Amino acid sequence: MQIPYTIEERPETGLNNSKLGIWVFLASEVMLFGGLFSAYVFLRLAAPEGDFAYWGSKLNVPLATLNTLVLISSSVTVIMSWASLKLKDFEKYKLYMGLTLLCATIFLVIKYFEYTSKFHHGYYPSSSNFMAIYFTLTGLHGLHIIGGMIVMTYFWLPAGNKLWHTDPEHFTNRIEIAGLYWHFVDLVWIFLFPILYLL
Amino acid sequence: MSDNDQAHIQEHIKVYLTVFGALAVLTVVTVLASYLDVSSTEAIFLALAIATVKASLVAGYFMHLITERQTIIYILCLTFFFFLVCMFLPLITHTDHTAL
Amino acid sequence: MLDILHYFGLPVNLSVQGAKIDDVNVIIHWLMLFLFIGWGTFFIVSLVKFGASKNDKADYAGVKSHLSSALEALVAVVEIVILFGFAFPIWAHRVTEVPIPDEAVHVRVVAQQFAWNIHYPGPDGKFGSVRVDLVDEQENPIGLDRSSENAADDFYTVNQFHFPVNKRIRVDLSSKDVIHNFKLPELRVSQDAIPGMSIPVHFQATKTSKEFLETTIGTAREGMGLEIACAQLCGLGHYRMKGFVTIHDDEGYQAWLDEQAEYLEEESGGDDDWGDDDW
Amino acid sequence: MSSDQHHHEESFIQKYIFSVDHKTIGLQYGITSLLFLLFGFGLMMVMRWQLAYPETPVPIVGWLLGETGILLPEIYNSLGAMHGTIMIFLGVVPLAVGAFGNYMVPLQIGAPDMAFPRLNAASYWSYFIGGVIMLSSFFMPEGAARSGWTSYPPLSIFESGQTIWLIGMVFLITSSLLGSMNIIVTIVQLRAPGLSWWRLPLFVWTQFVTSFLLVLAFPPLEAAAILQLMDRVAHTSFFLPSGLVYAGATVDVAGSGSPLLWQHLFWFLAHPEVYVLILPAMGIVGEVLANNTRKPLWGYSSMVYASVFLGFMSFIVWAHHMFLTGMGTAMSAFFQTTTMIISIPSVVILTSFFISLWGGRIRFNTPMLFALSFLPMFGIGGLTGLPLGIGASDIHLHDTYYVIGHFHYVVAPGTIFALFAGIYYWFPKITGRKMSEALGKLHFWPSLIFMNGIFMPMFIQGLAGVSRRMYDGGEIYAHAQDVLQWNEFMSISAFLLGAAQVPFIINILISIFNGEKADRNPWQATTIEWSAPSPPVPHLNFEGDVEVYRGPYEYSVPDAETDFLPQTEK
Ligand code: HEA
Ligand code: HEA
Ligand code: CUA
Ligand SMILES: [Cu+2]
Repeated sequence: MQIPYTIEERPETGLNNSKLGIWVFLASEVMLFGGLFSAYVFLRLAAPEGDFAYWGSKLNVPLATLNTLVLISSSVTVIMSWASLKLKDFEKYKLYMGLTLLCATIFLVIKYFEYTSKFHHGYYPSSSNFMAIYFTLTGLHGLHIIGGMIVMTYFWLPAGNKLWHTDPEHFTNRIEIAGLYWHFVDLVWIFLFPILYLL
Repeated sequence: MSDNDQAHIQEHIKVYLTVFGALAVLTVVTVLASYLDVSSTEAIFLALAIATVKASLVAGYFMHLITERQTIIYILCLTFFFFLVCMFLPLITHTDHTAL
Repeated sequence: MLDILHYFGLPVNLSVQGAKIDDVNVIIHWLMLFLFIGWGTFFIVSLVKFGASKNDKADYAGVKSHLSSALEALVAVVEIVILFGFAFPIWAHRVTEVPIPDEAVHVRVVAQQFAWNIHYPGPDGKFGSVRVDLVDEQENPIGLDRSSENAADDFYTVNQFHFPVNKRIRVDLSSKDVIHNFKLPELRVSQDAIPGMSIPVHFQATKTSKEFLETTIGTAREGMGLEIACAQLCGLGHYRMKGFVTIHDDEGYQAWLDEQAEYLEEESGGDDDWGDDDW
Repeated sequence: MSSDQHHHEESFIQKYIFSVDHKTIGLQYGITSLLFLLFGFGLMMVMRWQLAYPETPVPIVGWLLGETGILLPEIYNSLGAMHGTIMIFLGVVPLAVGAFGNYMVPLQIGAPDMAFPRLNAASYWSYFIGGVIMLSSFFMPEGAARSGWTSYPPLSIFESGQTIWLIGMVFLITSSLLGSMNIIVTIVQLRAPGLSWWRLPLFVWTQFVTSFLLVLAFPPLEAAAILQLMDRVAHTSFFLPSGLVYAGATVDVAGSGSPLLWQHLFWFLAHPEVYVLILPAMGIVGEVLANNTRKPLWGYSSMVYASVFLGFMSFIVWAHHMFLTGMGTAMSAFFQTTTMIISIPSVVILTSFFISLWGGRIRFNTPMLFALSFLPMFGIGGLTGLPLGIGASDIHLHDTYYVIGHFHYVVAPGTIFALFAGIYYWFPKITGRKMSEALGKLHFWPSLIFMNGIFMPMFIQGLAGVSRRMYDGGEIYAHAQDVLQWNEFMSISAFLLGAAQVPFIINILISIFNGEKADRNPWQATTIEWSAPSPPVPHLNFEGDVEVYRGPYEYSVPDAETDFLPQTEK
């Protein structure tokens, strides 16, 4: 079985299948977070005056700022890893991919500290609607991070990057797709950060 | 891959690093702006404006949307429209319900 | 012509605004019937005329006229007329012309699994306050705070809704637990009762229960009065969440109010401590 | 292409269970969803017994319901919620999109498979797991969900069984997302050379629009399901306002949430979802109609535009399910208007179908009978949507049996009939054998009659104001007395409808092994799937390269030798 346009582009659209596929997937992700953001706005409008700001002030802005920077860096490293493959520099790829995974891990560790400190102070999702949406949104975002990490770890490990040696273009393509997903996760955080921590 | 392509990628890498710088700066700016003494509507507007700029940078350069194919742009426009509809949902409820 | 739907189950209408609702309903059903018969005739004729046994060569081009576009446009026009001529005005009347309490008989209805609590303001026409923490399913289902201002003469009934004919009635609807729907089928009233919200509905009856009952003689529902139905799934007792409606003439309503005031007097011994447990 | 060595080595498991061939996956989808349909129907027959003969022991399956054999109100609610859920999410959508979409789209566009075969298998297995979870909820101590398929909070937060329902839904949503992404990419990328957009069969177009609806409308429901799960498991209060008193006790949550939020997010999906149910059905009807009138579909391009427009509009009408939640004038006017607008493309499509009949040489075989009866049945269902879409008349009709009648006309004698048409029509392609015409007609006529026997009286009950989801069918209400006698009539029709499915099941079983052999194009059809062998080559579909020379419905072309010109023949 040979499915056309898995690697090469269909002339009419200028796209290969997985490129289109990931964008359609991201479109659905936009709607997923759209639903959640919409819930956020809904609850914020329904909440008693100042309620969201009050609870929001309990979050740790410096840590979150740090996390934002970490995540942005991981976006850069992931794209650098793809660019390295384009330049046929596999060692650089390994390095940048490793850095990406490192950033992702740091992000999660910081998140872990944030969560435990909240629990420690007795703040749970049930404490208020703000806390509920905070934990839900960041939790779901965290799951997206973990999902991305699993995929990228696979491509980082020898088992996953065997493909590089047989079909470099296909492999580069996969990294590009994984990267697109990863940027999206970053992009979601770019909105989560101000609406949860700063407003 | 031709030399031309190589140069091309090198070019790209420069762009990526610039964008990275811009994102980092904007992150700091949002945080600082949140300490400004402005009304809450202004604060919301400001924070979302900066976030939108950052998101556009990520989408435009990291995700290559500015040079992406039409098919994808169409799909995203459609999605964005429905995203707006989704955001419209709390607003209509709060402005036009007989009892809330 | 206009009462065609009554042959298909629609009950008599007992309210002023119900007449308008029935009008739209009937008009739109005529439109539907018209379309169905029109298209249906075409359908049957095509099937009969162009069966393989009758017609042995299909026509590649088919129908050339574009009459159908005109018909489609016509459907759109009728819909617009119905929207602007009927639907919007009726809705506007429904949600924006809610009578202020002084102009109408004003009651609060608090739905719960599986009963309707109807809170009357008493002779002063003003409601006392209610508090969630005072709710006691046996003794104070609506959590009325007897010590609050205006509360002394308030009374409530469970599943017994009485109101006068030919007067505007305003019901403020809410719910204690889940979503219910306050439905008076013969008055064409239906409104969700949503916890956390207080939604006003208003109507004006044109017949008393007695007059209505006379019209049912000889039908399957002879002797059965009017009722509040619950039209939103609210749990296992949803199907039996039924209230009883009595529409009085003016004297009858006054007499009923007096009677309630008397009960209140007896039950509470004139005291203000209704909300207390020692009752 | 070196596929030959490939599939010789496949083990049984690779070939039939974890296959990545779109045809096998399509069949898996088809069989599973048909079984679910049958099961969902079974639930409804139990409920219909209770509606006809309240509180009498249920025959045959009564022993499952406890000692007395009487259906209890809480079980009635469970069965109702599960009937709705199973029919829609586990029955019709997987059959229409999962089975027909999967099997026929690649064939109709001349592709060897779906764009992502492994994702395709993942989609099926996610559906399967979701189905198992839903079914298992019947055996859980908490029982199955009982707040209706709409799961309105606060009820759904308090009632038991809902958690499993939500988890099951997350799997089903994931499955649909994977499946529809795949269909979109397949249609955009894998069309055979020469197959331009305007040469696509109507069925492919409708699948395309449907997939967009699924991809963009399902995620908000997934979001809502996650929030509801949080409400149930982590005791948040997204959907719970302050000051609730449930079963005599104040509810101890943070409060200030809103039940309306759920309704918005739910209907944001669920309205597009109803077009997910109807669009593929329309596509199938289009295929069968063109084939059996032996002439091109009239107004093909306007039907395509209408489907696209329908899909687009379906995102902005959702609140017509919420007219009675206390909506103001502006919002209600907006949604009434969009609802009326969305009825126009349906009228356009239906009208084009009718006009397509004119001048044809109509063959009345079983698929055609089902497709033809789809038209008036969908017509009744669609037309009765109009009074519901007008806020004023909806005041009286909301949540009555009128609504039940409305949507069953579109989904049961509408969509289900179209799906039956599809099964009879494509069976020869899938198995290489035709289904029996005699048994087919024995299936069709009683089904048509009894469907109407069930659903027509619902309009009468609804106009009388009888609420839906009534355990006793409204017996205790005075206003239901005049129309109560219909309950028994409807139930008996439902049982007879059940009996009418027996010839169908027999027909399938017999025809697989003993049906009349069919060659690759038994209906003398034009679309591409008929140029593949029956059944198509595993993993390849076509024997050689496919090239497309013309539009999809070139029947009875003047001066042509045959009355059909296949798309793939020069
Ligand atoms: C496939 C499914 C499907 C389809 C296609 C539709 C189509 C439509 N629906 Fe329906 N609807 C449902 C499934 C569907 N619906 C379901 C499941 C519910 C209930 C959910 C629940 O509460 O549980 C519902 C509920 C529902 C409501 C809410 C009612 C209430 O709860 O109070 C409303 C209100 O506006 C509505 C309107 C419409 C309209 C205007 C259309 C229009 O798109 C219809 C347009 C079609 C036409 C106008 C017909 C055109 C045909 C002709 C002109 C030819 C006729 C002639 C002959 C046949 C001879 N629907
Ligand atoms: C796609 C959706 C769909 C379909 C097809 C059906 C089909 C049917 N429905 Fe259902 N129904 C709903 C969706 C659907 N329903 C929903 C969403 C609700 C609301 C639930 C709620 O309140 O929350 C509802 C509610 C509902 C009620 C109201 C209950 C109440 O309010 O209390 C009733 C009452 O009669 C009913 C009856 C029927 C009947 C008799 C059929 C029949 O038409 C069934 C016909 C079925 C078949 C003909 C099966 C065909 C399959 C085979 C023959 C399989 C063969 C198998 C093999 C070959 C392996 N349905
Ligand atoms: Cu209360 Cu149903
Ligand atoms: Cu709808």
